[in-house]
Amino acid sequence: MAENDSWEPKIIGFLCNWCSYTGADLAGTSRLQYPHNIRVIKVMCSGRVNPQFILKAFQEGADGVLVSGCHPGDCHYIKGNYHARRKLTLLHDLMDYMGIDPGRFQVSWVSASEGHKFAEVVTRFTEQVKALGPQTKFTGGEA
Amino acid sequence: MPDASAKEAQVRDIARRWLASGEVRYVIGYAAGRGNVARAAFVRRAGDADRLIWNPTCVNNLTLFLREEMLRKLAKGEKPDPRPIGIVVKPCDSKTVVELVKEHIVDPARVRVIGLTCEGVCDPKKLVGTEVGPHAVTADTIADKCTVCRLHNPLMADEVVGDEVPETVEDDYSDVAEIEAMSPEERWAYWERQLSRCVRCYGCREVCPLCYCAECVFDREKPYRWNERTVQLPENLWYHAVRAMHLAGRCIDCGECERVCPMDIPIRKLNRYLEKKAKERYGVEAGRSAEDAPTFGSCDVDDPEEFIW
Amino acid sequence: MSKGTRKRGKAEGVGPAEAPRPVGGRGGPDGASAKVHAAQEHNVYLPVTATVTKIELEAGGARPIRTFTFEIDAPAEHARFLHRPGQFIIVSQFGTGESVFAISSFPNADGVIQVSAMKVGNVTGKMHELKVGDKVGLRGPYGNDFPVDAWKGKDMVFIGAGIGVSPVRSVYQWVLHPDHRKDYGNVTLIYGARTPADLAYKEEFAAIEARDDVDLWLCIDWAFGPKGPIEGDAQPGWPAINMKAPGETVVPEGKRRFTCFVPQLVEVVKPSPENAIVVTCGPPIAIKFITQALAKLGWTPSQIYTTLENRMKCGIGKCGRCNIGDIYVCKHGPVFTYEEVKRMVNEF
Amino acid sequence: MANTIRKDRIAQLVSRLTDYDVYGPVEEDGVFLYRRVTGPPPPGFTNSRVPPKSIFFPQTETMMEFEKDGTGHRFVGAREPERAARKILLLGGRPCDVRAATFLDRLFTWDYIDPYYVDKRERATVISFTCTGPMPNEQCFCPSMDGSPSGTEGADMLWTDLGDSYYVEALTPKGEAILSAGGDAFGKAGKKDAGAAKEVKAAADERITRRFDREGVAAALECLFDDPYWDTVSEPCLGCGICTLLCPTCHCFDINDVVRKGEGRRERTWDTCQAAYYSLHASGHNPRPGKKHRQRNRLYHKFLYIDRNLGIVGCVGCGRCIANCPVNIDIIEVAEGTKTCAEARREGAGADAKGAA
Repeated sequence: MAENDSWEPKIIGFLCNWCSYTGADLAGTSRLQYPHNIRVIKVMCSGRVNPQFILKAFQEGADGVLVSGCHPGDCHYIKGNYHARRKLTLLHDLMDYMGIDPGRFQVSWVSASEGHKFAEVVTRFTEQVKALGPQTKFTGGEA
Repeated sequence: MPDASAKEAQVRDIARRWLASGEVRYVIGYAAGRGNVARAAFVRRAGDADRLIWNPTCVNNLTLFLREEMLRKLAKGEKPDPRPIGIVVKPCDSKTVVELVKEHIVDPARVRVIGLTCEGVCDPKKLVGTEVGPHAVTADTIADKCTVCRLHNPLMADEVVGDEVPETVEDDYSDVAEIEAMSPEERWAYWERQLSRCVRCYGCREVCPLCYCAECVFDREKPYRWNERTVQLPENLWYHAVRAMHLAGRCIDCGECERVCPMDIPIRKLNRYLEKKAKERYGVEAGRSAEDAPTFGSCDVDDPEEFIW
Repeated sequence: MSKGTRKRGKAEGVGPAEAPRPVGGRGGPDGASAKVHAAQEHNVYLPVTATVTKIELEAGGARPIRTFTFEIDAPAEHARFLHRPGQFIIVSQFGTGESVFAISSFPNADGVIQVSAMKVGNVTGKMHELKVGDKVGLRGPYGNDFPVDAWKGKDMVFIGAGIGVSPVRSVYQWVLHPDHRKDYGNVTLIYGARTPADLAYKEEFAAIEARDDVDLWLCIDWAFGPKGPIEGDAQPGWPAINMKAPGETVVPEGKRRFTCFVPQLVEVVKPSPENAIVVTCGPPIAIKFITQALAKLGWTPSQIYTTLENRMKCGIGKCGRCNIGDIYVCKHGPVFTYEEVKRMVNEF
Repeated sequence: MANTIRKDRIAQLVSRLTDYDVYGPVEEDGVFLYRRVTGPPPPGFTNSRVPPKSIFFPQTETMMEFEKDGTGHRFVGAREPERAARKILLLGGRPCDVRAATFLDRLFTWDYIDPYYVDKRERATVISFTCTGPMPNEQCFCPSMDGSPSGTEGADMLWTDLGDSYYVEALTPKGEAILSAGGDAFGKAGKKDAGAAKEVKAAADERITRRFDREGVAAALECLFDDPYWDTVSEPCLGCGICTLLCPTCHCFDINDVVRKGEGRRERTWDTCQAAYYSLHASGHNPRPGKKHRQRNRLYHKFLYIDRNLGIVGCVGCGRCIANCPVNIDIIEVAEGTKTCAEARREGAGADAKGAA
């Protein structure tokens, strides 16, 4: 746990180009307040997110990783988010099994019109990661 | 237990016949090795067929060499030889052939399979320190993978050696359940201890018949090293997590990774957990039929998603 | 000249580079090494910081070549970096890694080191993003060197192809230096690149061309069609040689620029092997054809000097990977006679 | 002159060695490894999986840390991390592994001093244990490599298990220093102890059954470089790094820069000649592209190259590569096989010559 109250988690967000990224944009243009901890990487589809991207983000020092894509059925590429769902669910399971705080990894579906949901997801996830404290298992640093 | 030497004679007969008629280029089978592990043998002449053996030390999965041959680039000036490769497989190994066919690595027309029925083989690690010689499969010597094996008859075999063996009990994944029952802290402590030992010899990767990328992510240098060569827990953890993910829904539990591990890391416990989860969540099972869709190459609108917001 | 008897120049620098080293993998760890140990107080792996003072683009394209001039920051370290022609240096891009380069500059004690680098890997990729004033790390110089003192009184022929000219450059600069020029006979320089734009060290070659004590020959590659090289001038001002029989090309008086490959130009120039030495560097395939062309002219392999390269990490014979048989390129090389190269196992 | 130490006094000895970081074999999930210890080695310890070379030459070692410029984002220099000053004690090396360290000494001081290795070596005192209990086992062949299960080469002390106590021989001043630091933890050895130790040593020699007839291997290798023999022996090879990483004499390493969370360091890690990337040029060319080239290089390096360069053979007969090879490749078989092969080639060539005549 972070002793220091000033510690702020670093969160990497992989957002799909067609829905969640636009949703994040909408949250911004609507001037919705959400924590600034998230650093966004735009991907063309949540299906592009290879599980090793997530583990790599942890290794490079991320405290939490969020993947967000279109709602099931809305994928621009028809099935990309379904594929993402399978891979990422198993990764989430594996993290749990290995005792690597699965709470640091989250997937959400946010459509282009859901600026509010995006702000909510980021707020909730940031709080969740904050409660877990700094991530050290993949970086080898001291907590 | 059926007589191993009768099966051995049959394997030799088939290999001899295939090689004599020239219908296969060569036969990959087992030969006597030093100590208590059989060795891979590449038999090219009918006269050498008697080098082949079959006994409970034949623990290795030879399909790795089949895959290697299928992906091999022809040498300069070498003419392609259309004749198939003969291979000796146990039922578990035959699942690898199925999986490789499913993944379009092995063309079924380019392989001839001698499938053995099997009721288990010995774990060479359990034989360390014992006399070298023919060992029986007993409760003390049986390989762990064999105690949970449901498949005793080979799939996709051109010739089956041995009488059909009835299927045994369903795998209950009790080894995985043991870890699942732990608290998150205990689970971390367990894997921390196991993976800290890893020396990253990449034996588990090299021996895996299903690890066949032309350039492995762990070897890539350009434009970016995905995983540092540092042999410390963070990198070891990354290696094992990514390796397990790459085999999720594909691993057929031949147990080779765990067998070869010089540091005795329980690698199968990772693979089997994902195998179990893939089965529970998506009803998929690797190595069942070449007609199945690959786990990550398919999806269902009703796939569970309870952790997703 | 046989293995192990090659004469060394008197030690002019300090540090490990100047100790007599076993050549050709037949030396032991004793004797010579004791002296080295005494001289080595610093950590051999620790690079010193140097500043980029000049960057010149030598050739463009997907794999550009740039020449970098580095100046070592701490004056106290300058003397340690006094090299002999042919030695190499290891350049650090802190945070990316190290890469090995032949030193292409004239040996000096001013702490100035030049290398020419082609952009092929991670480190060279980063190097090509450097700007003047940026910091790099340097360690070395390592390896053996060209026996320039033993060559005194001989005619010198330098042959370079593409970026391979850079190790040759340190030697011809040595030979052409006013202090040394009188020690050597006729000097011939043969150099080629793909196009006129790819010719490296343009200003320097212009200056050399103006000298009357050097015979400079340049060539550019044939234009390529679907069936290979096309006969004819690749560029105006670069007349084609006799493609079928290079040796029969009629050289117009004073003409020194041609369209052809470097090995063909060697046949055109016809350097005499009489009391002469060739120094040639370049891609292995070019070396192979250059030595074949030289053989036709009567050169023996022991008269031909070249440098080899292999993947290296430590540069001092410890990390293992650069061996060709029992020869460590980093330690016994990188300078070898073609006779030595021919004796090596076939592992290039 | 010799001494003894009762097994129940070893913990006391260790507690008196306050200047030393003590390393010894421990069993972890069935695998013996060298770790920091406070007491005696476990009874019946075998050869560790990873040899104790890791104490002097860790698998991963930070060579230097990078310094940043004023902006805090760019690295502009390198500095060596502070070296540890404490002495090191290896309590429980097997004679083969300890002997292997003397090979590494030659390599790491070959013309250039490797400061990281040499520093740790100079700080270290090594206590070898005569092989007893499960050792030597069926894999061991140290006598064939000029070693012995009670060999002292490279050791500062040799301890021989006499049941309740060890027979202690101090071999160097560093060993003497342990004796004086231990004080009354050690006792004087009597004639009986000396006799018993002699018997234990002789029994260890007796138990070694594997033999490696090295005579003629180097000569055979000289003429087999381009032989198809290497295709045959490397056919089952996986190309993993087990044989080299677990070898007490293998010393190849890789140097890489690692940047994590804005901090950069240069570190070295063990490398293996069995990996394709080991010799891969940046241009994509690889002088040793196949398994057969890489395995051939391993054999040649051990039995020919290192001998030519440093006058030693790169094997001490610990048997690790044989015991742990996933595909049962046996270095003795492969090396001895070269002799038969070379012989066959010579005969073949002789026959050809006769045929031509």
